[in-house]
Amino acid sequence: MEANIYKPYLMRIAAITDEAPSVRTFRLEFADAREGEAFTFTTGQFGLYSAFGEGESTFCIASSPTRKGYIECTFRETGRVTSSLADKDVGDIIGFRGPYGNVFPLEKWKGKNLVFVAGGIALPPLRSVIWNCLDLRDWFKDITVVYGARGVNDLVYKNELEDWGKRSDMKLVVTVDPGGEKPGWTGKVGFVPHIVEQIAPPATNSIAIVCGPPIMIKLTLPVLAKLGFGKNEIYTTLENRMKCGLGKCGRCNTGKSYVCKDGPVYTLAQLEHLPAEY
Amino acid sequence: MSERYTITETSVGSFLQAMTASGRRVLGPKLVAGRIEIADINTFADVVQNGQSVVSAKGVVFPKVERLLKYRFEGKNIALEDVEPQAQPTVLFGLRPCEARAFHALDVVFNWDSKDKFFNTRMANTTVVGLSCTQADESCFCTSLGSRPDDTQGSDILLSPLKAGGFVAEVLTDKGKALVALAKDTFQPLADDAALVPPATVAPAFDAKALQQELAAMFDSPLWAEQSLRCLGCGACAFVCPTCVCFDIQDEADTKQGQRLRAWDSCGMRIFTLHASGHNPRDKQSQRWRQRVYHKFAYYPERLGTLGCVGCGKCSRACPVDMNLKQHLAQVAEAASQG
Amino acid sequence: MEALQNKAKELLAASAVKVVIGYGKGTGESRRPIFVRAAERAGDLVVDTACTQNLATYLTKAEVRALGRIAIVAIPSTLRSILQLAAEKQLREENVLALAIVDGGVRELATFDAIEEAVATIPDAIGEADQKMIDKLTAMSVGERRAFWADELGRCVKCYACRSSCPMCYCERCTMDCNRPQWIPVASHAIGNLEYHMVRAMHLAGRCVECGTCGAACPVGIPVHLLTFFAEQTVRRQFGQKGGASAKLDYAMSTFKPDDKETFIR
Amino acid sequence: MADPFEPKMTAFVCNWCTYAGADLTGTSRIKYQSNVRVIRLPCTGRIDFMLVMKAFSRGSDGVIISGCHPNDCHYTSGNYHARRRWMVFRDLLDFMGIDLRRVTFSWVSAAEGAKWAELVNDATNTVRALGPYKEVQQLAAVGIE
Repeated sequence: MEANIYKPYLMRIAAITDEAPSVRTFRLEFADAREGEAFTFTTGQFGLYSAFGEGESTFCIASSPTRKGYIECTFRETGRVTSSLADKDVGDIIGFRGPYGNVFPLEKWKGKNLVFVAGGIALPPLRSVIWNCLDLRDWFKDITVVYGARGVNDLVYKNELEDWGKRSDMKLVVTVDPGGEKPGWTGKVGFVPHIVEQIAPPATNSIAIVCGPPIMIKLTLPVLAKLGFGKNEIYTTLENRMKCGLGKCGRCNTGKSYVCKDGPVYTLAQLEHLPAEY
Repeated sequence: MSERYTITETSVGSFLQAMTASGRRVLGPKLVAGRIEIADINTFADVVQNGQSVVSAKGVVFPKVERLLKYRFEGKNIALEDVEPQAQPTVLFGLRPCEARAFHALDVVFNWDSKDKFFNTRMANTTVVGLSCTQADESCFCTSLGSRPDDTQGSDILLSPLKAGGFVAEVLTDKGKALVALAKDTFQPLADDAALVPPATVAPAFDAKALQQELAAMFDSPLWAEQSLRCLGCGACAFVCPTCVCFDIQDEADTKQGQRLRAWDSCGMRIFTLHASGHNPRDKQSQRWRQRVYHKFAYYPERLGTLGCVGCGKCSRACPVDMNLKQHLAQVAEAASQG
Repeated sequence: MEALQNKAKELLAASAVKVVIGYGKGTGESRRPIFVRAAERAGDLVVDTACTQNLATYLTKAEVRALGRIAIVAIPSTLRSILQLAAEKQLREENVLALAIVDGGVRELATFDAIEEAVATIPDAIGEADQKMIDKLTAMSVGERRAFWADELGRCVKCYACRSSCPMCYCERCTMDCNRPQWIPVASHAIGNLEYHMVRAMHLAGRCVECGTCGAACPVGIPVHLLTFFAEQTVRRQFGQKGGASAKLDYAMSTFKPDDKETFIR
Repeated sequence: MADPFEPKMTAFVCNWCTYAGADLTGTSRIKYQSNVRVIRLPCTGRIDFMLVMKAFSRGSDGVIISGCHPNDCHYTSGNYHARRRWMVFRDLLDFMGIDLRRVTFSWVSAAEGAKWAELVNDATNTVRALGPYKEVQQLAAVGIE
């Protein structure tokens, strides 16, 4: 019998973390442990998560491939599938197809400084690669993470941010938009592009990985360019609507590039050759 | 090397009977209530020999709705049930050569990377008997795409009408041979003086190879907005198209069980690319129209080495506002030549 | 035809309108919608008996509206559409000018009142063949009707050409495109098709201007217009109100009368 | 021998009148046929017309729709709106080939426990005589390959 490429793995929800309003993280374990043992992925990749009865939705794998035995995903309750997923409890079964898409080229980044810039709900794709890099800490030189959200409540992975903040082998800068701070807030206040400009990570021998809402990306890129980052040294991920994840259903392309196959990871240099259909 | 025979119209009838007797379903262009549909062919008289069916034959290998998965809700657990496509052995008889070629354009998408067993199973069970066109209309443009009204590509057997009646049957593949073997004695050796009815004249309107090059520089042309102003954003063009392959995946379930279905979809529709957040990468009709043209004439050849169009013109005939693809592409080519 | 071309030329030259939506030569003998934006292109406009599509569909399209004030070549159903769109607050009087085709000539109708007057003089009977078909269907047994529609709707591919070509289907987000919940199945299987066409007919009841453009648009020849015609006739018969008759009338299905008379509620 | 056919009846009722009426049927110990599944909605004005089709395509053989008498709507006019809607939709259902003998409309007040019992009995008997509504129930499987 030929394999059914649309057939998902069954995953049991092992843990649920409420991250921010309408945002939660699932830790997923393979219902069939043998499938879990055979499963591998590389940071940057994504999957299609099913709420049976409602359909599939696409998000990145938010955990690091260095952490075995489970995958994690973080999603915001927005549409039909994510609303249904948000109703699930620990122990419930959901579906997962993947891993799909290309990867962050960690090998290429060996010996370099890494600067991660994330905004709002776009930290999850970077969280996977940040943990991956922290677990391979001696591959890289300085690691800097700049993360911003509208308000303190909107920050995701609050516990991990605390841990990262305490680590001596990385620099974490957390910021919230003006007006988003709360009494007792010890982080920065200001928009992500300004903060990046302020802390001015060195651009020599450095890679920047930027993920966030379009407006944040749009305003951060010139700052990075000013700091001296080249177009091949800036990475981001694209997210377009998908149905198959296999380069067939025809809706995720931006120009000739299929986000599900050629993406989701792109360098700025690559993006400049694509139309802005994202 | 293909084998060539002649077959009389009467013998075609026997040939059709032999197919049916072997358990094959025979479908082909047939007049139903004033429209040409791909429908059951019982006798040779059923076969409409010229003119295009409204909807293409792609539904035989890529149904408008098909089941990909079934599942049952069992307490907290899900019982997945794999689905095998129920593909009845089928002969597409008297298909236009353009439509016969279209299966390749579907195949490259369903198999360029991972293999789609639903398409493959149905395709493996399908034999195509093409029929050369001796007439064409204003929407036809196979010749602009490097093809011909008597193109053999995609057919397992190609029939071409003879002036004296009957057909030349060119047997092109093993599937074709297997079909001929069902009624070997209905075929006669080809006479040296067999004169064919000349194939339809289809004047080339542009050159698809050149167009592919030209499109590279035309993404931001105002032409797309100009051409698509009358486009209504429906999916008629995509749904009648023999090569349009874009699909949707939808779950349907009750409290006990559910199924995952694949259904035809169209890039012309606004919700095709609409994100749940409300953001839409192709928010305007002009962007969607451009996507349709680029997908078929730039992205397909570049990524998959073939055009995503066969020049059948079904889209143009089905369009409620007469978006004529051949005219539009000729216009694009002309605009490109004027820089 | 010449009268229309002259009128269009005059309006565009004077910048009284930015675009004239009309009919032009299409593939073969067909006619297609065209958008004339320069006086010198007014000669592209065609008027003849092949011009049967209701162009009012374009009046609510954002891309068309963005062009500026519109003059629209109007057959009777187009005039009715304008009134119905006005009644539903989708159209402002100052943004549209109707060029009504009357007895081979052209009449400029600049106000909704003028259109209302014109519409009042036009007999509003639907085509004879369509009425015959509706009568034939109503005379059938309910089982025969079910079989008829099962056969017709079996061809539906949910391309939504009917919805897209309908001047009254202007919703930014159609109920078919809403998925929380997915009320009507997306797929074009039997139940999905039946429910879609049922919903469409219900949503057009009391609003349908009976142009038949949906049926003409259907690539696979399903007479979907009979459904909206029937629903419209039902409203008219029971509530005495007609879609497209006035720019001021409330939508029949969003209101009620305490003495609405029915015969079936126990 | 196969069991005799027992129809599945689905009733969409408003919260304020018919549901209370049906409750009264029970507390008054009036016996009636148990074929009906009652689905309570706030008001007849909330009963989407397509619920009729949903009920059929998911296995119902008959549908009952019932709410407050005119003038008695808890929300003043929900039942008037509903009435207008049913006046059109019922004709459309018929035109599209749905058997109206399987769809019963009624006003049942909170005081009309006996009427509810009679209504359910009548509707159920009618549908029982008609047999299962396979023609529509089976549509759910048609058109999928």
